[in-house]
Amino acid sequence: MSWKPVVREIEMEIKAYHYTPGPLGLRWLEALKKGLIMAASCDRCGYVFIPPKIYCPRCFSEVTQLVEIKEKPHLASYTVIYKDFEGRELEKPIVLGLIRFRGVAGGLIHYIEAPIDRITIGAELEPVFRRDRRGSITDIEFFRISGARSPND
Amino acid sequence: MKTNIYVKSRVAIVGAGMTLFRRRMLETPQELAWIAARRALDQAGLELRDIDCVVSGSAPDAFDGVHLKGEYYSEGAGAIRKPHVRVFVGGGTGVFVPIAAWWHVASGLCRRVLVVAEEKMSSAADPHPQAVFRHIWDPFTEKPLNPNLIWIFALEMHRYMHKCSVSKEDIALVAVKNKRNALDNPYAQAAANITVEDVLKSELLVYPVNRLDISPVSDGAAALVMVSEEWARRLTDTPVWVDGIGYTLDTSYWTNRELSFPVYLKNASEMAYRMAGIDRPAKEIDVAEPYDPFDYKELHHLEGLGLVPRCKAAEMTREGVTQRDGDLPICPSGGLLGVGNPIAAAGLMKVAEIFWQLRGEAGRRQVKKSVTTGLAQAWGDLMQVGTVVILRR
Amino acid sequence: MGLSIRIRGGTPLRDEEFREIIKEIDSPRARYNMAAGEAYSRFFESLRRGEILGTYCPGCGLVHIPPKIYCPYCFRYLTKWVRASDEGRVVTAVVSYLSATLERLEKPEIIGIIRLDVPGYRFTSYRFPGILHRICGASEDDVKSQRIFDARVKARWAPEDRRIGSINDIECFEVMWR
Amino acid sequence: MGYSGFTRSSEHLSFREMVFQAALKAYDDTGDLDPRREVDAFISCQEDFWEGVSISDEFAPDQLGGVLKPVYTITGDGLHCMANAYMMIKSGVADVVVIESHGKPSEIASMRDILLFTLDPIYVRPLKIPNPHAIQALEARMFMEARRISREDLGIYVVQTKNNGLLSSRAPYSYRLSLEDYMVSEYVAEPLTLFDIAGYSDAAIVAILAGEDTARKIAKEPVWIDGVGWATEISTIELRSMDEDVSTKIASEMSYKQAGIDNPARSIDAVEVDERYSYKALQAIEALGLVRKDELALELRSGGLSRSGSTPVNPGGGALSEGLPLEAHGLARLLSAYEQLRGRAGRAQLGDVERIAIHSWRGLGTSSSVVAIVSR
Repeated sequence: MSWKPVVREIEMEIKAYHYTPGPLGLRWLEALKKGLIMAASCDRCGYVFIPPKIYCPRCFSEVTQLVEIKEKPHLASYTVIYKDFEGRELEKPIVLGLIRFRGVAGGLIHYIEAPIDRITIGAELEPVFRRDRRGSITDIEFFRISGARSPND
Repeated sequence: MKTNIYVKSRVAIVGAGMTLFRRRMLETPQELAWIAARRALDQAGLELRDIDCVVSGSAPDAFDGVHLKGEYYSEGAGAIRKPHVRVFVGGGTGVFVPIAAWWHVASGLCRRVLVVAEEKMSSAADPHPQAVFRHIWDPFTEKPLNPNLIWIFALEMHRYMHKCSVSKEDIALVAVKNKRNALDNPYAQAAANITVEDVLKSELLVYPVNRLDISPVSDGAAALVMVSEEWARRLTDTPVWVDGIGYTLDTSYWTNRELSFPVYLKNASEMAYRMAGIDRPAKEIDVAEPYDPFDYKELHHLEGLGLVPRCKAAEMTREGVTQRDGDLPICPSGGLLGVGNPIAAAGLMKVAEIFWQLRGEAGRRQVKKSVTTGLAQAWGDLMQVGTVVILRR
Repeated sequence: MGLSIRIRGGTPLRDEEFREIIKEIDSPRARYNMAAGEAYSRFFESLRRGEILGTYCPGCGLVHIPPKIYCPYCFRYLTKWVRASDEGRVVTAVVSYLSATLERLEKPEIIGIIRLDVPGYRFTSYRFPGILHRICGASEDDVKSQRIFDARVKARWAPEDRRIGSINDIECFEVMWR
Repeated sequence: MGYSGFTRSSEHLSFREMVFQAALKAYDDTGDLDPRREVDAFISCQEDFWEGVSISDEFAPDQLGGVLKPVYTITGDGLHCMANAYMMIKSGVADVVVIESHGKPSEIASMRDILLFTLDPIYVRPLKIPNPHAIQALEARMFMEARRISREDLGIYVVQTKNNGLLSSRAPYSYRLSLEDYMVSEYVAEPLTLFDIAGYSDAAIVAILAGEDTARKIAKEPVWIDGVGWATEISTIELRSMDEDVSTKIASEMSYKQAGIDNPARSIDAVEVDERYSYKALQAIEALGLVRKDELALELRSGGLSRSGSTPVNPGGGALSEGLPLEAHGLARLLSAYEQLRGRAGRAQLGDVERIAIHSWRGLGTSSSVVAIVSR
C-alpha cells in the first residue's frame, strides 16, 4: 500500500515578545531619545564600551556608569546589500555599517546613507536622528558622511 | 547499562549565587546570568580570568525570545574567549548543568568551571509566557487538539491520585509547606502563609489543578563554581563534593505509559546512588530538593527517588516528616512553589540550596538536623526526564 | 554628564512599569512545512477512512499508537501494520476550564488518555497504545468522583466529508456508560 | 558512523525517521551494536527554532534507541556533542556514547525571520536588516581588507572547493565552476556573492564513540580522537575582533595541546573546515595555524591548500557543495574525515592520510567554534 507524504503547516509563534533593555540600557536609550550617544564606563577597570550593559566585558565586574562619547563616529566596516534574503534585487542598494568611536570598545551596527563611491573604511560619520523618537536604536535613522548634506536636508 | 564507575578525581562546588526570582525583571538575559555568575565567583573567591570553562543551561528559546539563546546570553555567563556549552533537557536542565560540568572537570579538560542557568520568561509577554507551551507537543498528533500545559500535569496528577488514593487536601499540604519555607528565603517570589483551604478554594484551572497548586512564572538566574579536588582544597576548607550524578530520558510518547510512577526518575536516581555508593537512600540522604513545579510533583518525585515507599509520600507529608525540623526535610528552600520557577534557574537554585544547607549557610532556612549528604533533582519535558545530583560535605 | 544606577539581585518590575517602560517589541514569524513522515502519513490516511492504525513490534509485542516505524524499546524497523478498534478505556481524565492561551472557556472541556483495544493483542498496564483526546458524554462530576477511570469509550467520528486526515477526524471519545 | 539525507528536501521522512535511518546505519557500521544493551549514553545536538518545536529534546530518545537511558541535548553543533561524549568517556561515567545531529532546513518557511531572531533584540534586530547575511559581510570585508585578500583570491577558494565537491557522493550543490563564472557573479551583500554562501540541505548524522578497549572490539578500523577544543569569543558582535577568528584559534590551541601538536602545518595531513561562507574557511585555516597571516592569499594561489597541496582543505568539498545541514554541519566534517582516514572516501580519497583537523562554527551572528584532531 503506497502512501502520500503528509506535510503540515506548523507555526511556533506567540503574538509578540517584549524585550526590556536592562537598567543601564534603559538610561542609554533615554539619552539616545535626547539625541545623545553615550557609552558604558566600568567602575573598576575604566573600560569604556558600547552597547552598554551592567557588567564589564573585560573585567566582569559591575558597571553602573554611562559617559558621553566625545569622539566622532567613524566607519569600521560596511557592506552594500543588493539582494534581500530571498534573492530579490532591492530597488536601491542599502549600506549597513559597523560604526566605532576612537577610545570606545565595541560600536553600533546601523545604516549608512551616502553615495557608495564616497563610503570608505575610516570615513568620519555623523548620526541623523528621526524627529519623533521612542527610545530605540531606530531613533537614529542612519549615519552619513560627516559634513555632507544628504539630499533630504 | 554500565555506569558504575570508579571515580578517578572528585569534583566540588566552592561557590553559589543567584538573582531574585520575580515575575518580570528589567535586566536582559545576559545581565541576569551575570548577576548570578558574579555572586558565585565572589563566594568562591575567584575572578572570571580564573575560570577555564563555562557550562550553561536554559530551557526553551521561546521564553527569552532569542534563537540560539545560548549564544546570546553566554557573555553574561562568563563565556568570553572560553569554552562554553549550553545543555537543555527541558525542566530538568537546572540540575543537568552541574552534571555536564562534572565531566568537564572529571575528564581533566577543565579545572575551574562556571555553571550558570538562566531563564527570562517575561519576554514571552503577549499573550502570556504559558502560550509558549502550545509548541511543546507532538506537532501532528497532539498540537491540533489545542492543549494547554496544565492538561499534562492534571492528567498525571489525577492518575497518581487515583492509583495511590491520594486526596487533593494531602497534595495541598506540599504547597502550604513550601510557600511557608520560602518566607525565610530572601530571593523568593511567592512566599506566603496559606492553608490547605486556600489552595482548594483558589481558581480551578484544570481539575484537579487549582492555581495555588502551581509554581509561578518567573525571571531569574542561578550559578555555581565547580572545581577539581586539588582546587577545592586550595580555595576552601568546606568544599561540597558532587559524589553522584544521574539522568534518564523516557519515551516521547508519554501517553503510552503508566504515569503514576516516574520510572525514568527511579533509573536516574539509581545511577546517582550507585556512583555515590548509597544503598539505602531513604536513610542516607539527609535533606533533599525534589522538583516541585506543581505540588503533587514533590510527592511523585519522592517516590521515584526511592526516598519514600510508593504511594506513601502523602502520608509522610501529613506526619510532618518532610518539614524543616522533620527527619527528612524536603524543599527547605521553599521550592519552585515558594521561591519561583524560572525553569532552568529553578533547578540550579535547588543545587545551590543543598550546597548552602550542607555548609550550614542556609540561615533561617537551615534544617534542624545535622546534614552531610543532600540530593537535588529536576524533572522536565513531556513527563519524561529525571536529573539527579548527590552532594556531600 | 554621568548616569549611574544601583543593582541589587536584579530589578523587579511591577505590571504597569513593565507596560510603560522603554523596550522593543517584535513578532518574528516561525513557520514550518513539516513532513509527517511514513508512520504519521499512513496514520492520518487511516483516520480519514475512519480507521485507527498502529505498528506492531514482534520484539516486545506492543502495538504503537500513534504509529512509529521504529520500536523505542527494541530498536527494530517496524513493518507490520495492525488495525485498532476505535473503542477503549479511560486511563486518566481531567476537566479543563482554560483555552490553550489560558483564557477561561465558557464550557469546560474534558480531556483524557484513552487506552485503545487492539483485537488479538494484550498489553500490560505499564505500556499500551494510549492517545490523548477529548472525552464527551461525561460530566465534570464523573471526572471529580473518579467514576470516569476505566470507563469504556468509543470514538465519535466527524462526518466523512469533513474528515481531512487529522487527529481531529475523531471529534471525541464518547463514554459508553453501561 | 551513519547518515541519511544531504538532499535539498525530504518530504517522505520525518526528522525522527531520518535520524532512525542514520542510527541504523551507524550501529551496522559498528559491528551491529545494540543500542538497547551496549550503549551507555546518547547526546543530541539541536535547536528549538530550527526544529519548529519548543523543548525539542523531548523528541530525541526513541529513534536512537535511548528510551529510559541517559539521553540529553546540547544546543550546539554536532561537534559540541562529540566534545561532551569525549569528556564523558575520559571521566569514566560512560564507555560507549552515541551522538546525533540533524537539520531539515527545507521545512523552515520563514528562515529570514529565524536568522534575524538570533540577533540582539535591543541594539541590532530593530534595524530589520533585509538580508541577515549582511552581518557576516561586515566581517568578510574587515578580514579581507586586513589580510589583503582580493575578490579573486576568494574566487580561487570557491572554485577549488566546488571542484573538490564534484568528487563527493553527498553534494546536492555540486557543479563545475570557473573563476570567470565567479568573477562576473553579482553581489548579494558585498563582498559576498551567491557563490560565497552555502545553500541548505536536509541531513541526519549519527556517530558512535567508545573508550579505547571497547573501540577496538566493536569497530573494524576505529578513528581516534586525539584532541577536541571549543570556544566562544563573545556574544556581542560589535565587541568582536571581526578580522581574526578568535574562537577557532582558542579551540584549535585547546585541541592541539591534548593531541600533543606544536607544529600544526607539519603534523596535520588534511583539514575539514566550515565554509558555509567562503571567507570563513580562509579565516579558519589561518586560526588553525596552518598558514601564517600574511601568506593566506599566497598559499591559496600556489595550490598549497588544494588536493595536491601540503595541507588539502575540504578534499571532498564542504558546505558549499554538500549544503548546510544546520547543527549537523560539524558531524558532516567528521564524516568526511572518518571516510578519508578509513580509505573509504571514494573518488575524493587522498593518498596516505594519518591525521585530520576538523572544524565547525555555529553560523550567522555567532562566535562559537569547535576543532577536533582525528587520526588513524
